[in-house]
Amino acid sequence: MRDMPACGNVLFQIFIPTTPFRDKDMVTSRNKSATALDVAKTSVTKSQETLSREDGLDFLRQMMLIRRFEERAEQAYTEGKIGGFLHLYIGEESIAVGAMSALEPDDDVITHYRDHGYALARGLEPNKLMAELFGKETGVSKGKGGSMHLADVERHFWGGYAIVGGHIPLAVGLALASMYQNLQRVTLCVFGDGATNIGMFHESLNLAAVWKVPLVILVENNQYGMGTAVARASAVTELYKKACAYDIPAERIDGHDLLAVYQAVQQSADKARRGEGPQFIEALTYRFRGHSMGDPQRYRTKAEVEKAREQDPIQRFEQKLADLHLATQEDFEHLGQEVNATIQEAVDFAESSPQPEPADLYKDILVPEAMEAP
Amino acid sequence: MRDMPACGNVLFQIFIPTTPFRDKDMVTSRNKSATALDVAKTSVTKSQETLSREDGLDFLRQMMLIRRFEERAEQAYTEGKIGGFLHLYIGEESIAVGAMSALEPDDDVITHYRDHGYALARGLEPNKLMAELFGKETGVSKGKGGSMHLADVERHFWGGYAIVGGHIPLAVGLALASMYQNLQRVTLCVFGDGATNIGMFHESLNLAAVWKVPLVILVENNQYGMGTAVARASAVTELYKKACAYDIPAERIDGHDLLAVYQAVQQSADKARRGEGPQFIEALTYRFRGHSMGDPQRYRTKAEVEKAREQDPIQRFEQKLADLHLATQEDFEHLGQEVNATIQEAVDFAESSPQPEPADLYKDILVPEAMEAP
Amino acid sequence: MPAKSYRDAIREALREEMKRDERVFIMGEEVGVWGGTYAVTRGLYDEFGDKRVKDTPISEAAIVGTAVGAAMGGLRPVAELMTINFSLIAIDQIVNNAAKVHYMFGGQITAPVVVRTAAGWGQLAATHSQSFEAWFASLPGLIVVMPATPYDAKGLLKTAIRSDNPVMFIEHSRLYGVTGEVPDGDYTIPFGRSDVKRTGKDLTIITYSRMLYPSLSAADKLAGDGIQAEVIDLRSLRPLDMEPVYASVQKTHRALIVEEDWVSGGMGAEIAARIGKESFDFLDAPVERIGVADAPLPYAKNLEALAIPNEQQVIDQARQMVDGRVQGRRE
Amino acid sequence: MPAKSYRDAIREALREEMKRDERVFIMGEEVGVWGGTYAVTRGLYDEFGDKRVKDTPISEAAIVGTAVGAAMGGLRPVAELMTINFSLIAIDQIVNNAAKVHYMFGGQITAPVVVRTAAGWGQLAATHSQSFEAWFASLPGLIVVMPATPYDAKGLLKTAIRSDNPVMFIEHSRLYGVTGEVPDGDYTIPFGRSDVKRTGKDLTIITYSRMLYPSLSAADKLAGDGIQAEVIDLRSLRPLDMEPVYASVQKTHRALIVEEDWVSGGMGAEIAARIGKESFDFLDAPVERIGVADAPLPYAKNLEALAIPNEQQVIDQARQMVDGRVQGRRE
Ligand SMILES: Cc1ncc(C[n+]2csc(CCOP(=O)(O)OP(=O)(O)O)c2C)c(N)n1
Ligand SMILES: Cc1ncc(C[n+]2csc(CCOP(=O)(O)OP(=O)(O)O)c2C)c(N)n1
Ligand SMILES: [Mg+2]
Ligand SMILES: [Mg+2]
Repeated sequence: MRDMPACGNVLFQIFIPTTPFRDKDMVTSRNKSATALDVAKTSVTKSQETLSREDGLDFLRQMMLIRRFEERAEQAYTEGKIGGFLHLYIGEESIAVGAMSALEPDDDVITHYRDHGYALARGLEPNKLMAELFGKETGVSKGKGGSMHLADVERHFWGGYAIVGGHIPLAVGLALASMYQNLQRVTLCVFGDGATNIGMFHESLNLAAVWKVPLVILVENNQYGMGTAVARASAVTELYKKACAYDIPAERIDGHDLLAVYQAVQQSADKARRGEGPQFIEALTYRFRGHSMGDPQRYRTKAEVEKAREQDPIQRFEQKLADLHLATQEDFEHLGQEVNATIQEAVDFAESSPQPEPADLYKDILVPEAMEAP
Repeated sequence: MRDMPACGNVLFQIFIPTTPFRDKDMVTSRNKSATALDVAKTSVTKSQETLSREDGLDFLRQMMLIRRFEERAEQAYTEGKIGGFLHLYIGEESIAVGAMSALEPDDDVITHYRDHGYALARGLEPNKLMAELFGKETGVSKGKGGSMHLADVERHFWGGYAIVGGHIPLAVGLALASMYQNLQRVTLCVFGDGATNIGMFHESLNLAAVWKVPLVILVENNQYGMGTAVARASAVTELYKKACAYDIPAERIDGHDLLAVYQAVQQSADKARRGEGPQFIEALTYRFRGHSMGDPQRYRTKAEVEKAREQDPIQRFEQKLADLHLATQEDFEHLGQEVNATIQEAVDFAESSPQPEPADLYKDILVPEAMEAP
Repeated sequence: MPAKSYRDAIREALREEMKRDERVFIMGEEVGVWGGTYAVTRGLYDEFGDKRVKDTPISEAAIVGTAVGAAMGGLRPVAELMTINFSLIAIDQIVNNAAKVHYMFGGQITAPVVVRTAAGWGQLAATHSQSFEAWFASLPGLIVVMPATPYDAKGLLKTAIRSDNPVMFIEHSRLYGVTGEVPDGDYTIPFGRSDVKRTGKDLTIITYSRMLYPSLSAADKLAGDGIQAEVIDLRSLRPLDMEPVYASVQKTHRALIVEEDWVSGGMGAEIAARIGKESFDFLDAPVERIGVADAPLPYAKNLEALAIPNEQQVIDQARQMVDGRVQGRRE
Repeated sequence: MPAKSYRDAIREALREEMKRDERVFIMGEEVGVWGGTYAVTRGLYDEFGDKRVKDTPISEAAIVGTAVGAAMGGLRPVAELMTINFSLIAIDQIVNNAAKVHYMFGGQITAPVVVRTAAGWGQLAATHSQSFEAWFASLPGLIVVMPATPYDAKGLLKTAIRSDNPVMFIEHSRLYGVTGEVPDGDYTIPFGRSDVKRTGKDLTIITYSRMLYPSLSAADKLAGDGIQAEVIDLRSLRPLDMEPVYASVQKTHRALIVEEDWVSGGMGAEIAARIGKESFDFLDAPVERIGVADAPLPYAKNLEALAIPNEQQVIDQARQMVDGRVQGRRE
């Protein structure tokens, strides 16, 4: 018999649920104890053992902020105040918050259209983000981008991109720019399970590995690309194994475990920063809502979604904080109020902001050329 | 430490030469004894043990025919009788001959621009092939395609394609057509090491595996994509391991061993025919000539090429036939004369054939539509 | 004739052709279980099963290339690209395989594939609001149709599926809900037949796809002012049937092209160039073009509304052109 | 001024810009060790090393996308696509990233990338003989240049590398050996300046890239017949500088466009449409277009020769147009 390439010589086995995954099915291969890292820029690893109340509450606050932001955005969408496509991240918040917290402020981040969570966790102002969704001049992208195209270059947040997989080569380029200029920056590139099937994924990972650029790939495996379950779209369903075709170290983690995400991203970023080349993380998760507004969701049962909701990352993290005696129900309620107020302010800001000027239609198409006719 | 996906849990190790590979470094993972196959269309396996004088001489004749065809084509090119790009296959003949001999007549074959070997081994007439290179009306593609675009649909030879990797999805489609129509046909798709880095490779292999179409991928790893050595272009240099990202069974073979190619293709085709989905073969080889006419070959040394030439597949096969007492030097000389005559006839035919008519410029752009205005 | 939506008319054509010919099958992202993101293929997966209605991974190059290969191999694939924006990822397969194999191999290979896709917009921002029909229409070896009405959509899709040539069949996301009379059962519309959707003597409006509607409603309003506009729907962009256009311009002496694409390099450029040549002696005013603003499309609703051509622009432009006639603009 | 080849002029621009600015680097297939398949980058790998001259795998989408990302991140990449045919594989990156990021994110991101590529032909058959400049020129957010002379190539490439905008820089494989005067050292040519390469009063020939040469030699021959053709080289296709064209047509009353692309949907369509509008009152004959035959390009030498426009066609067309004047063709 011939050789079947056994990809992923794994030390662990994860059950991939056809019905929603359960927490107990999820383990990570991560070595729990943080290794001492010999680079200057290493963040302090946050593990269950070392988590402070302050950090814990901050993580929770960020997740709640994202959730509330999106709930209000959804409402505004149904009121016709937001148009186009609106992709909610509800149920996946632990990934964005864990990942963004693990990076340095000048690390580069680039993501796909499901980008509210990353924008908020990266510290972009809720006011300007909501204004962008409302298509207002005060939006982060001046109302030109909308929900799918949030960016803030000052925060090294290079934006959300709506062509599936189209931003992966951009990430390679950002990482190359960092390496070329001898910066200590790492680029984090986020996309979904569905994007791992597109050619640009392959070309980009190969080039990144050949050039050993400081890139961390973070795949959010939320089980579906629109309505297509992973197993119907991808010949290999353990997506981290795709990295084997590029000799890129890869792992699969429980994306609903915020601290696991934090650690995976931090350690991968450290390795990339040290010059070990690209790193690959597959975070298992589940999208609680439709792909975007108006998804008939024929591709899954209500029961499956209900089951998945039992693993709400916010509830899980609250439970963890309670179990560790770091916070109480009262803290959570207090945070909820704070977050509600912030989002209400964002909605008010967005509502009261002006639309772009008609002349803006033709603004920023090109940078004015310095060169004039001789 | 994290998990590094170990792709290709191989039972064998092949040394990849940075300098030209040597025969002794090459072993295949193939089980030498042919397994009994439970499908109707299985060809008789040809192994060293069972090789007949007739088959042996025929294989040799085909390789010599390809060699001589190309030597004369090269000459015609320098004489200005052939234009455009001309990619010689010299040094790789054992792959085309081994592969084509292992297929059924109605199996579909599709390849890249380095296609003379496949066209001849598939039984296309040397006259019409040479005429095609000369841009004559009598050419297989009526002079419209040239060297890179040889085809003969009656022989299920779907042609050579010049966009690197661009024909791989066509192969998936041909295989799908076979499966859809419940035919017993397998599609063989040939391309080079360099093509494994392009997005269409990835998309096609994934789709082929998801749909389990009867496809055999045959990668000719001739160590270079134009002037770029495999290790400078591909993060994984054992190319068969790329198949792991699609759970496609894969193996690496010595492409200069005609019988190894024959067996690998035959067994892969049988598996694909049986419904086991796509199969992947990486054949190690070496291009003795430049990438195409006018390659300055700055990327490799003369010594490297000289060394590789020691493993000329034709000489090796002659040696094998002699060792097995199946043929003598006299047979080889006789074959050489026969082949020379055939090619001389092909050149004469090509020379004396008419150019296409001017009106042919506008012929065969579209099939005439049956539908007329009501 | 029963009234049906553009969406239903297209589905009807698909369904009837699939029943007529076993070789016809559908493939694309979300065409099966989901029922098509614009609900065009809804119900077909249940009716025909996964052999005939195939969901694919997100890999547009493989979708089109596989469809072309399957067509070469004897099938009649109808591949769907969710929107025309994503056709860019597959465009090498369209240009270099679909449109070339027949010619390049001397006529021995045919690729009877249909690529269905949708143009459109709606606050979808710069990468999701484009329309590349003019690019496809420039390619020898390809047929390009872009129907505006449910009737034309059904008839042309049937022709496309039965054609032995590769066809780009470009729908429009904002037309799916539009209704019109569509016969039950079989009928076909040949490629390359422009259709005069309204007759008039003062001005010729040349348009296609969604822009037919603002053009027609503008023509209604113009009629109130005594300006009779002839409205020609091209329907096929390649082959492009210009005869009815030249005939009309010979009568009206004025041509206005309305397209939902960037003006610069759009279909209107080719049409204006041809009118400028073939109707040179009949034109009383320059050929005018109305199209999308020369900018990437913005998300903001107000800016997008400014960018997309509308009825009022057509009315204003038409009036100006006809006033020009009244004032004897030509030197 | 010293005479240099088009190839050397381009290499000189690359070399000088790389020396001037550390951020400038080259990437692409075979640009390094091989020295560029058309030998344009020969010697640069040895001089600058593999940090500044980067060979890539065969993966055009990644090449362009990575270059765009690196440009966003502060570098000045010059990415090479071996021929413009392969740009189709990368076109999504050009259209949806390079040409969009600045606008779509409200001006905060810039992508100062140059994509160098080459049009051309020479019995390369249908997939390797195409020319898509008109497609790129239709895209707001992109700059497209296509120089014909060594002088223009060097000056425009320097402008392109220094520009903060994404630039498609389209060379021509059959021009690399053409020589012309090129100053040593620094000079730049602004985008959007058409160049009158020959003055004349009877006819305006509008052209660009390689077609400049048959246009100029045709003009020489026509001069022998007493027909003075003005020849305008567009140089930039976006921004497109039409003022010199209108000014010329006001004088000559006749316009002939010569391009090495399919006529239908080519640059000539847009140019003819604009002349038809802006020079309406000055035209004494229809705007004519000469371009590649409306077919995929065949391999056979005789057929290819028929397909590519040549000097004789320009002469014949020009004569016919001017005879038209003499005969008072206009009604
Ligand atoms: C190239 C391309 N093809 C198709 C689409 C339409 N589309 C938008 S999102 C999406 C699904 C992506 O799924 P995944 O990558 O898993 O991300 P998720 O939405 O689940 O977060 C598709 C098919 C697109 N935007 N781009
Ligand atoms: C998409 C594309 N990019 C680049 C080229 C130019 N090109 C032609 S052959 C070739 C090398 C291919 O190498 P490989 O796949 O190893 O095949 P080999 O020529 O070695 O047989 C390249 C880069 C092309 N034809 N198509
Ligand atoms: Mg997903
Ligand atoms: Mg090779």
